Amino acid sequence: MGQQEFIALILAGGQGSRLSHLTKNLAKPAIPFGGRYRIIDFTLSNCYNSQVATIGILTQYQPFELHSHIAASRLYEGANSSGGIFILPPYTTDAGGDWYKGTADAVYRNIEFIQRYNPRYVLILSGDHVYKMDYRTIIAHHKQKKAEATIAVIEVPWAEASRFGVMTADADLCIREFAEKPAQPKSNLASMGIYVFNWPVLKEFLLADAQDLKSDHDFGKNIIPAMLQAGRELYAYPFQGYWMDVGTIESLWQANMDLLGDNALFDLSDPLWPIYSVDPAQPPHLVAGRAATRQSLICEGCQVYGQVEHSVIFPGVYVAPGAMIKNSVVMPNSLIGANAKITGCIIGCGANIANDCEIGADGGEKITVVGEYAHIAAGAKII
Amino acid sequence: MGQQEFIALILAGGQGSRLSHLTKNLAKPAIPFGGRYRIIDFTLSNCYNSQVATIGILTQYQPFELHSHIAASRLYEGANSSGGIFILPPYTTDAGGDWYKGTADAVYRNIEFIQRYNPRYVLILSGDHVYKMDYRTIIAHHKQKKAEATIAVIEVPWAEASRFGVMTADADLCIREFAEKPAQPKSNLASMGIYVFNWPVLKEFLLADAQDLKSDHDFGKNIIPAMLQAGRELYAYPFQGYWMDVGTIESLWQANMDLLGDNALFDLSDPLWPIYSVDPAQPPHLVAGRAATRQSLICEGCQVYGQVEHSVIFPGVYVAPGAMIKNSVVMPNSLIGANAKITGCIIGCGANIANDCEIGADGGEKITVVGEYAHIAAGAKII
Amino acid sequence: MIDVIGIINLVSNDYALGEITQHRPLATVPFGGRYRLIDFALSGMINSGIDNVGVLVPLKQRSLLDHLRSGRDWQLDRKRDGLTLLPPAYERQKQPSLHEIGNLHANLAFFQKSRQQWVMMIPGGIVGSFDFKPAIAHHRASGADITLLYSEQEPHEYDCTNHVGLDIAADGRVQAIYSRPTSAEARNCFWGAMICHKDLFTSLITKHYAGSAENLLQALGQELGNLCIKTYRYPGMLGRIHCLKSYYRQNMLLLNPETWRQLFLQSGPIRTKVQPEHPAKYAADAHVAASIVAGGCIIRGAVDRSILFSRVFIEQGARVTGSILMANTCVAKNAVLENVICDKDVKISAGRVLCGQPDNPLVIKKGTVM
Amino acid sequence: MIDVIGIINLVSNDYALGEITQHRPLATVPFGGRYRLIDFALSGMINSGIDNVGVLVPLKQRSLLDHLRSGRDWQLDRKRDGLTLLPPAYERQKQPSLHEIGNLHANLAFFQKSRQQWVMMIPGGIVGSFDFKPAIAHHRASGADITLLYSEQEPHEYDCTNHVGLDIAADGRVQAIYSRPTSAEARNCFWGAMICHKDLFTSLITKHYAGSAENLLQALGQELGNLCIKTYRYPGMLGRIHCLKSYYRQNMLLLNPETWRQLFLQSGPIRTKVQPEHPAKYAADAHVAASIVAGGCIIRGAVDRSILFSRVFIEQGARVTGSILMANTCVAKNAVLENVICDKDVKISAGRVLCGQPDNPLVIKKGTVM
Repeated sequence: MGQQEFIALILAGGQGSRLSHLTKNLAKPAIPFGGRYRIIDFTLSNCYNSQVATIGILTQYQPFELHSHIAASRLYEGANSSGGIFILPPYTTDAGGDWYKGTADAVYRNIEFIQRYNPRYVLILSGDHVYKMDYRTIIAHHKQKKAEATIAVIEVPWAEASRFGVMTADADLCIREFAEKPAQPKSNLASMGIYVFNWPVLKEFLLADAQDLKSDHDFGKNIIPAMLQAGRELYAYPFQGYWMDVGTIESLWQANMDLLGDNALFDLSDPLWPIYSVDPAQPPHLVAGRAATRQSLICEGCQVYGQVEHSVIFPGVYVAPGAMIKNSVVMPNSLIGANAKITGCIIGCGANIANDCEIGADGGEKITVVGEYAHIAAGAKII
Repeated sequence: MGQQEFIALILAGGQGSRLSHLTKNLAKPAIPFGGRYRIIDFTLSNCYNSQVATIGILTQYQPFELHSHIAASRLYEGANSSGGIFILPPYTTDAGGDWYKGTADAVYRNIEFIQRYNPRYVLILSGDHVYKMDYRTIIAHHKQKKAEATIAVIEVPWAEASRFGVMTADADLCIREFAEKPAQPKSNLASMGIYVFNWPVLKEFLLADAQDLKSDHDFGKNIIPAMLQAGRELYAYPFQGYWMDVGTIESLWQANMDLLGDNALFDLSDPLWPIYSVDPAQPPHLVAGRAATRQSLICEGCQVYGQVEHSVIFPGVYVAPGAMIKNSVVMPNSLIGANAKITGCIIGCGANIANDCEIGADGGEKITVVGEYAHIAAGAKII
Repeated sequence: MIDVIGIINLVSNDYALGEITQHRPLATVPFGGRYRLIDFALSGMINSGIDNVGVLVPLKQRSLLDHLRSGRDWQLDRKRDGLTLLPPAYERQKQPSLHEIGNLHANLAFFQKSRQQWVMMIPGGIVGSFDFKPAIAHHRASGADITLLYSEQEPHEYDCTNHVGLDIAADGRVQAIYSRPTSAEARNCFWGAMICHKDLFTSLITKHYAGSAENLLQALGQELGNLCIKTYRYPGMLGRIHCLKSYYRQNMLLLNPETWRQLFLQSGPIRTKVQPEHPAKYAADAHVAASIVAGGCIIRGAVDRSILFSRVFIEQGARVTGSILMANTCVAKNAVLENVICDKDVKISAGRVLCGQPDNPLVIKKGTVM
Repeated sequence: MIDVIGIINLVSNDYALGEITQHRPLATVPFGGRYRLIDFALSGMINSGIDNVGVLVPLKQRSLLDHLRSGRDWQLDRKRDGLTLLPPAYERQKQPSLHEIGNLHANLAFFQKSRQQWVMMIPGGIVGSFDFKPAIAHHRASGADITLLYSEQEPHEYDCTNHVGLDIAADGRVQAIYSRPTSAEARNCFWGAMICHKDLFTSLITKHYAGSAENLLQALGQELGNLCIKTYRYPGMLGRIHCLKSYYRQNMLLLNPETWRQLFLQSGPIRTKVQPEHPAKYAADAHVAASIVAGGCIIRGAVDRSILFSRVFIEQGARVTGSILMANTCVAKNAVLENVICDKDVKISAGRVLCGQPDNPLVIKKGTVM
């Protein structure tokens, strides 16, 4: 089998427990986002637009919708020795089976898959980040630096740096120190969870890590520190642009809001970097005579009779006359009843908000979440 | 989501440990068979030709090649609420994860998948049988008998009946007794491992079985006996025609041999019941001037310079001048060196048999197996 | 999966919609914000369980080949059956045949190869959410040789010339076919859909290919005495597009929420070629009412009673009323459009004012910059 | 994925292979046991990393549309780029243009929409295992406006009339193009493959569409003085099919194992339309030597120095020598075929004896029963 220069592995097995009921039946990368998308579409579209030929997607937690979505998106035609998308769930062998115990363990258990393509570099990605990146650039950077591993980093506000894996690098971007969620960060360069490794080097460290009974088998906590300690050549790749890890309700809501406005922080409409997804096969949406819609994204199949302001409305949503939706995210096929007021909310798929409900509050710090298929009785107030 | 009359679930997670090295890196349903096929192609083609709209495939053991093969065969276009092929590996939920503990447990853990299609009947199939069946016929039989469960049965020689699950049925085909591998069989009607269930009934028994700590969670051992004991309406569906469970080296070899001859027991060339697979994308094979090929199946990409008799030759095999292959199964991309003698063998994928080897013996009871990618040194004798 | 071959007949008046059909056949005229006319016929076939569909390809085929490709977007890309393009015959030094009989005759092999026994043929210029299963069941039960589908409707004055009327006896049998009916004769409107047995269909094609009939309609007229030709009244919503007025009117009907729901949500989905579009984006200054908006639009101005196809840009201060703007239309600042149809890729400059009449919309040609 | 638009030019002599090309273009002539001629050009594009491929559709298009469909079997069914069919223009009451310039002109939009900068055009009637990457690199390094690919070969006497010769100066520049070369002029055989920048390509098409050139070759001739047209010697195996003799000869060459390996195993795979076939089945009485056998064949008789396409049946006692049997040929008991080409679906009755000459094979028309 021929050698490929690099292949990508997308870590998509996480539960996303901080997203509460949104991930009860759904892996985090499968959460609907931005109207027409699921979160993993951004990483997958980055791969496609960067001409990554081979992608392995490591899944484990409630993968059904994720698998179905990837199959239906048909981003890559065919999957064979020359490339394509491969779903890699946990499996048993004649020695028994194990679940993926951590991000590094998930890759470790698919060493054979990687060997089939015998790549020079392996690109490790997350399935739950929203950003646009041409991965050819980080690979070029990795080659230019003659690195053994490259970590994409982004500048975050100093106040938030302690929430991330933080890098200290010299002027040449060579990484000197790495601290996972340090109390006293020495740098505000946060790891984006995007890594390039020379495959032989990564394999060596994965094999060693698998033997280490005390390891969490995690890239950030174990593999990167081990490589640093061994004196390997690790470089930072500074990324400019929008990047969001949608790991919490607040960040999920915020990332949706970042799509709005005339100078949106994150632009979905770049024709040179299309974001691919699954077409909902629904008609263009209808805005009725008395409706008012401003500063919003509205998708196919919606019927808008009420008012929508600064919100993201997913496909097939019905907004009844007199309803008012503001600063909210309304997921597919929800029904917002007459005169209902929805403010600062995330409304899950297929939720049914009856007439005259009042949900959420403006300016509150907390986002109100209505779970998928929930029915909220007429006149209810949830704040 | 609309109701479908029935959906099919294919059990494809078994290890097939009696197939020795052939299933070291491969699930049993993914074993190459009959030249151009994998074993699961027969069940999948039966589904397609019977117009089964929705198929779930339950995988667990070494599924990579199986998943890749199913994706590459593209038998169904799209997979969505109106149907398609869905791969259902084990997964974790917020309550943790479990491997499939038995055939019934595998279905139990996918109750939610089945509920999405809300079918009247569920068809349970095996991924490792070779046969042709129009599943619409067994469904029609099930409906006509007003059965709660129907089991396809085939008459086997009395001497072999004790190897099977054996049914005693009355004249109306109503099942009175079922014995799994009985020492003293009362009948020679063997279960083919093909079941039709009314979905609400099956669900009830799956839920009860899941609570039973002593159960093996197996359809034949647990679910069927429990239903009989509960006095449910179980009927037999007698199948006429070729059927083979390729669970052992001998049966795998025999089933390949059954494809040969002018009146082959199993006919691959029926235009009304095509067997679909993945095209090897290889040229028509070349038979050289001095070659001799008789009573054999030969596939694309082969180069035959030697002699092939009563054998099945898979794609991309090279048979050097003077080589002699007889009563054998030669899997893809193997190389048979000059003057080698291969008799009564199964040669695994990509094996390299050097010149002048002598492998296997005629008329022996044992089939000689050469594992995939094995290299046999020149002049070796293995009998 | 029913035992029927579906045929979509795209032979039609080449210039029915004037400039809109100058470079494309009627079949690929954009409609309803994201569709091409043929999507309704194709989706109707699939939603009726017909999955062996042949499309009689017209001579102007570039946009059609581009739109249909493998049929995948209609789930017609299959191992067996699926979509088959039936191009016109080509004989050296001869004009390719311009009517459907010649085209069908060139493609008889398709019928012979098909496993299905029945043929259902429909035209390509119809809008509706079709379910043909009752019509097919009716045909098979009726014992008729051929069943013609018709709608009862009061024709608009401009409809009559594009109308075929049927005179139907009490027993349902067709007594006369009026190809240029008076308004009394036009009441039972035959809209080009028919059902018959495959063997009869192919023998009729073979017979009339050698005969004098200029098209299938004439051939049916000639057979009225020989065959039992009956009818089925199609009860559903049916929009026929055959001229600019009917095109504009059928589009505008969709702005009625009831009609929008009937067409799009009642039966199966209407499928079309899929392209990646971002969700429609409404700016702070957007003011949109009684309109249909497709994916990829960015709206900063005012839009009223209009249909916006994919990737339409409306700049600040622009006002669009009673208009149909096809894909990639850009309306710059403060421009005003009233009762205008912009074909694809039209750019309207800042401040420009363009007005048509509701019964005579102004058509701006594809790619125009003005 | 390289920065090149691939164009496969299927404009060719309609009746090059007599009856074999009566109802199909040269592009879909069956070749080598399971292929159509266009498969070699298409696979060459893909194996060279060109994945935005336009096919200039000839007027006889039924078999081509059926063969190519979505381009999926060549992995050209993609979200971006992939396969695009470029049909001839259609203008009312006018014969569609029969040469490639008109066809290309009608499809200029394809070039404008494409992201790639370069154009590589190749013909459809060539057999080989192509890798065009070195030729493209050579063009980009050479600074030439246009690069023509040629092969050095001793033409067979029957080749000359279908040959274009190039007179090449020492600096690689083309000095003359001979469209009916003498055998000395024919040594540098230009086989219709060329590379240039997209902008130059489209401007040449626009210019010569309005000009006097009857085809692209004439246009190139007219440009010899204006542009720097250079050459690249294509080093690989190249079979040109332009008449029955070359067709038969190129097929028979494959029976040489060395040629078979060169064509099929050396570079990337040759892809074609995929159909489910069972493995070829050899009966107890089969006697096959020096032959190529495709899937779906069932052989009970004797086959020597022949090419059997899919689903050929050879009954007991039949003898087939030096023949090409296309898909679904049935040869009944004791029939004898020598130097025969059977087109698809031919049935040869029991005992029938048919002989052609190696330099003049007998062609049996598609569907014949004899």
